[in-house]
Amino acid sequence: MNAHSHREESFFRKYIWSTDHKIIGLQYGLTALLFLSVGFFLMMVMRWQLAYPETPIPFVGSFFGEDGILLPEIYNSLGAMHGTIMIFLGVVPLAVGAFGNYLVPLQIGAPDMAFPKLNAASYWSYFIGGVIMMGSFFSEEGAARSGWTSYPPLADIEVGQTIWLIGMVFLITSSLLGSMNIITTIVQLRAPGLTWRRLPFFVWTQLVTSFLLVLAFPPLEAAAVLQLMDRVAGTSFFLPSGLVISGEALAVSGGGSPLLWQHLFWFLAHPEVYVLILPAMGIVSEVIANNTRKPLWGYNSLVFSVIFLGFMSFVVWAHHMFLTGMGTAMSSFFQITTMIISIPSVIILSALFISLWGASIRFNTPMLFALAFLPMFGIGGLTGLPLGIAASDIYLHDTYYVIGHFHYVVAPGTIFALFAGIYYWYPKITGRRMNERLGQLHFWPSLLFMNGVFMPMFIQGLAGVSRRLWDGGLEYAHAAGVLQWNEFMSISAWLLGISQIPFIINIFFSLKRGEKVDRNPWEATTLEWVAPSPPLPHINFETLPEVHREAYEYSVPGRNRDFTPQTEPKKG
Amino acid sequence: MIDILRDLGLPISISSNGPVIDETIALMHWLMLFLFIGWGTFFIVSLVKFRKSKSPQADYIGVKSHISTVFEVAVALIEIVLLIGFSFPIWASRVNDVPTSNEGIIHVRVVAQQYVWNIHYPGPDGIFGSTQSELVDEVSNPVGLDRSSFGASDDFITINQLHIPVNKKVRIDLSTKDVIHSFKLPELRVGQDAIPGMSIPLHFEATMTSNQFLKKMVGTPREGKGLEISCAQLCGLGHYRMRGYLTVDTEEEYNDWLSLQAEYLLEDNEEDEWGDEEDW
Amino acid sequence: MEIPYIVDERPDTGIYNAKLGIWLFLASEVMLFGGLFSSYVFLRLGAPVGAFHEWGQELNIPLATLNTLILISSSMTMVMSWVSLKMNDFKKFKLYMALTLLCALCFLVIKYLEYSAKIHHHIYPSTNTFYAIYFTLTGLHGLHIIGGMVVLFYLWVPGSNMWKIKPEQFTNRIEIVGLYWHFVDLVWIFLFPILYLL
Amino acid sequence: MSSGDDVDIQSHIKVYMMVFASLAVLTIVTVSASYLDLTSGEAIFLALVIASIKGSLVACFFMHLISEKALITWVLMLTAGFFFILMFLPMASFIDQAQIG
Ligand code: HEA
Ligand code: HEA
Ligand code: CUA
Ligand SMILES: [Cu+2]
Repeated sequence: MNAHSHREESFFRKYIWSTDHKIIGLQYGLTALLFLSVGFFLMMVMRWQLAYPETPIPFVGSFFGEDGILLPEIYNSLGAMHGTIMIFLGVVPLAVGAFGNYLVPLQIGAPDMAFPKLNAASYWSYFIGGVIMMGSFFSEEGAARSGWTSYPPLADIEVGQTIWLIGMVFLITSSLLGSMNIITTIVQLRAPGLTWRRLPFFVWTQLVTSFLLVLAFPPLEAAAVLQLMDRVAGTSFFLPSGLVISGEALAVSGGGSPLLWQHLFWFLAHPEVYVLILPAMGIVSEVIANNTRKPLWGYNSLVFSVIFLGFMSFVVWAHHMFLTGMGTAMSSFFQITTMIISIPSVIILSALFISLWGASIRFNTPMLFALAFLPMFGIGGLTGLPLGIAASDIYLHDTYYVIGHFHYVVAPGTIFALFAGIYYWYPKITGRRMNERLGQLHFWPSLLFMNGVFMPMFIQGLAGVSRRLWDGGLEYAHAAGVLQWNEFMSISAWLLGISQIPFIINIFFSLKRGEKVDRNPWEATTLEWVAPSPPLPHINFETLPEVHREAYEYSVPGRNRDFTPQTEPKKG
Repeated sequence: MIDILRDLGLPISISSNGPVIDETIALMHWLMLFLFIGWGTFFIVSLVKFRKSKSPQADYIGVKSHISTVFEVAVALIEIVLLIGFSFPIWASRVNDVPTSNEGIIHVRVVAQQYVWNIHYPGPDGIFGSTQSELVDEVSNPVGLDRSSFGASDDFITINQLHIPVNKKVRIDLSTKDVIHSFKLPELRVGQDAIPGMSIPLHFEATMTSNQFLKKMVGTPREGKGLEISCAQLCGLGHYRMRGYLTVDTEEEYNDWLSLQAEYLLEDNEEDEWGDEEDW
Repeated sequence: MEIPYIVDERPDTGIYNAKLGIWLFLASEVMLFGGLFSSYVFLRLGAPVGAFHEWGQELNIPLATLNTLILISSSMTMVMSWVSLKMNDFKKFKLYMALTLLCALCFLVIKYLEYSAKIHHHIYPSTNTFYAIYFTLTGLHGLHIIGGMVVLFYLWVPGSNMWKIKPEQFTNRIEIVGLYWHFVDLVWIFLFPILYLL
Repeated sequence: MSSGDDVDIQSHIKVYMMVFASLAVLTIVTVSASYLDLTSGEAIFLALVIASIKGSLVACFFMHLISEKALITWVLMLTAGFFFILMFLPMASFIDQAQIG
């Protein structure tokens, strides 16, 4: 594979069908950022309808209907696709595909991923899946409109779902290939001396995340195949007998169960939410360790907690299904596991907080985003608890409270962590630092408006407003007292969009004009900073690094510098 | 706490199972607040105290004590208390206390379908006639009631109009004709998904009539708008308008309403079964 | 810098990269078929008592038994082709690979006969939940066979040049594809009783 | 590749032969057993036991799991654990849900 690393490669070989993990990582990253913008764009359109129901959408209205008013069915499409795009095409590819690909080999001192061709295949499978998903908007039937959860029987009978399922199969394949590659890389290609206890925490989170993907995605693939059969071959895996749709008896054999889908779906989708959060935690830990200039507090308990978290995430899925008619045994079991799984999260967060004590904190942009992650994830995580307690979930299930809960963990949580990562590793990728002032201009408004969008959701949720309502609750009397928030949230969302402009400018501006830096601008200890910036094509390091110390030797007493790279040999 | 949550939007609860659920929600939020403020204070103090200009040299060890472990154990203990003390009993009562005999209770069937709630009352004999999906006719027979079956002759079906008497146990058997819906009475803290192919029982008891409720709402944005059934699960393009009306009557009002329905049935005038849209 | 441990084992884990890779892949396959098996259980429990047994009576047990034996044989020849490489006997390797492919082909032909008999009797996936899961499981398994055949064929003819240049890596490749092939056999070992016999 | 000497391999081949024979025999056994007059519970149990034996034979010998490195064993044990969760819980759910509906 690396035989041609010294040869000149054609443009196509170098940037398109590349097998270099760094190029693939960048491909993943750019595509995912693009999809994030698309997902966000859909949401900004939906927020117009929620704020000003049944008024024509400005600027882009003509895409969505003759008179520019968002129809309910289109609203449902946009909602389902917002969820799908954000999760499967945005955050997972960015967190695992981009960050995992780019950084894991560097952090473990490997020349490339274990299977470079598979790596490229994984990206292209993702790309095809993305194209199929996007294409569904322009197909005759339109995009899927049964929520990202695709509950049958609705999903079995609604238009657009077939394309969604086919797209999902590609995305699942991509994730499977990618995560097998990451696991193998971590296990097999660690540099000499890099023992498990010396592994940077980020690598640990990638390892656990990849295991989640390998083992949890296939049941969803199975479910997708079954739903595809229902739609294409007329089977009734998810359709019981005796359904009457719009006055017509549904002509199927029946005998299936809609709950089967829910079980298989959530068997994936709960581990999936930890796939969204664990890499984010990894990134945040790296940034915090570096900018507090001290080791992470409780490395062992952090590692133990992510492993335990990963393990437990397979046995909590039915907390999404409390209201499906569950008996006492099942509901008690899943409540207990849900409460158990919250403990390692608390431990991880605590360890990160405690790491701050006694530090010497540098408030640069990556650190700001990483610090903001902590309380924001805290809010999201804490509001998960009343949902995990079945008694309170009776009231809160499928209200905006749930929407608020998970947006706090994914948007100001994961997205902020990813921003932190981009600012932090940008110098490694380009050899230039991103602009601090623009970074601050990105951070502060983003923090403000994120809360502006999502905080009122808890209020609406407490009032009992259901999610996925086209008119934002106008129809319902119990929503009357909290409707005024809709406009507030929408305006916050649009301002949040505007706040991203400095970021986009920063990315392109710094490519040419950013301050030039050497290979270790943040004075960090882990291996990626030993490589040149950017790392050498295909081989990363000039010589194979050898590891002599733990990952975070910052401010060790008695040393003349406040950091000691992992490669520095121990004396005598 | 419950007052704070009320101010934030939580509606008053008007059912016998509401208070325990509210209590659980309140306790959960106490726990959350406690954790958030505790950690938040630590967080802010650390940020201020250990900024670079004030603390140029980091301390390699940092926190030595393991007080956080105590803290974590405390969180775990509180969670256990919440589970065993509140959630398990509430759930057990939800699942196991479903009234099995029709003595002294109101028993109705609710059949959801895309964008309406069909309410099936057993009539004076208290016996539901059997239903078949083949008999469904959207206009004249939305639930597919077999009029010739045992006990069916006095059954009546309303659309989107659920009437129940106050202070009386109500049992509802929830099912659906097409896709998944979710039957939610926000003020009564009742919620249950309607799953195709299943009939799921649920039970509750209202403690306040609609009229009393409306009086309480005077002066709030809710003024003049009564109780309702909302659909909490995406069920298609009309999900947002799948709203039913719940009326909690006094015993007399309820009986009057029942006899009115019986009269309608005698007149065999299907049109009149349709409730007046805006009438709560 | 080459990627390490493509051919040799890493000392502390004792395996080479592709070995871990294939096992992870098989782990995901276990979960894929696991999802379908658990759907089978779910549907079987949901069907009227005895209905699955009743519906399954239409299936042709002798043909399926034959197919089981064929697939077991192909596993045998597969492992023999790997052993042949280990003993540096390239000719025998070719022979055993050919036999493996032949077995796979027989399996598919019999599968085709079974399917067409069903369709002839107007039995489709939509007939009832048993046939739904029957066609899905055997269909997916069949796709795995076809996929395996493509790889086997590649290694049998065009890919076998590698033997001359990098014999060790080639032997590893055969071991890897063998693991996959045995797994497909293993899945069938479970499919056979639950679909045909119960 | 830790290739052993020829004698070693010869004995391997013998093992493979025996495994192959057992698999064939067990196939016949399981088919014949299905014609026995068993209750459905017994039949399911018997068929699954035989299938598990056959499966283990394939896994242990053809896939040489029996002499595989610890790492792989761990990965597979993890998978097996999740596989059983996957198999068990839809059933548990079914029983639980049947109780009330
Ligand atoms: C990254 C994603 C992510 C994460 C990490 C979580 C974490 C958790 N989630 Fe969430 N969840 C989702 C994403 C996520 N969730 C999504 C997407 C949905 C909706 C899906 C849909 O229906 O569409 C959902 C829905 C959902 C439900 C179903 C609700 C319903 O539909 O009725 C439940 C119920 O139990 C739940 C529970 C939990 C719990 C207990 C945690 C726990 O792991 C949380 C543990 C964390 C903590 C306990 C916080 C610890 C922090 C501190 C103690 C410090 C705090 C203080 C300061 C910072 C100052 N979640
Ligand atoms: C990872 C997951 C994720 C993320 C990040 C988001 C982000 C956001 N979401 Fe979303 N959302 C979901 C997952 C996510 N969401 C899911 C699963 C649902 C449920 C769907 C369903 O019901 O089925 C949902 C539903 C949902 C609803 C409810 C709709 C309804 O029920 O009717 C709302 C309402 O306001 C909403 C709003 C937002 C907003 C304002 C953001 C904002 O925070 C967006 C922030 C994003 C950005 C700031 C983009 C940053 C990108 C860039 C800056 C790109 C730069 C580009 C280049 C350099 C090229 N979301
Ligand atoms: Cu019915 Cu939503
Ligand atoms: Cu969950």
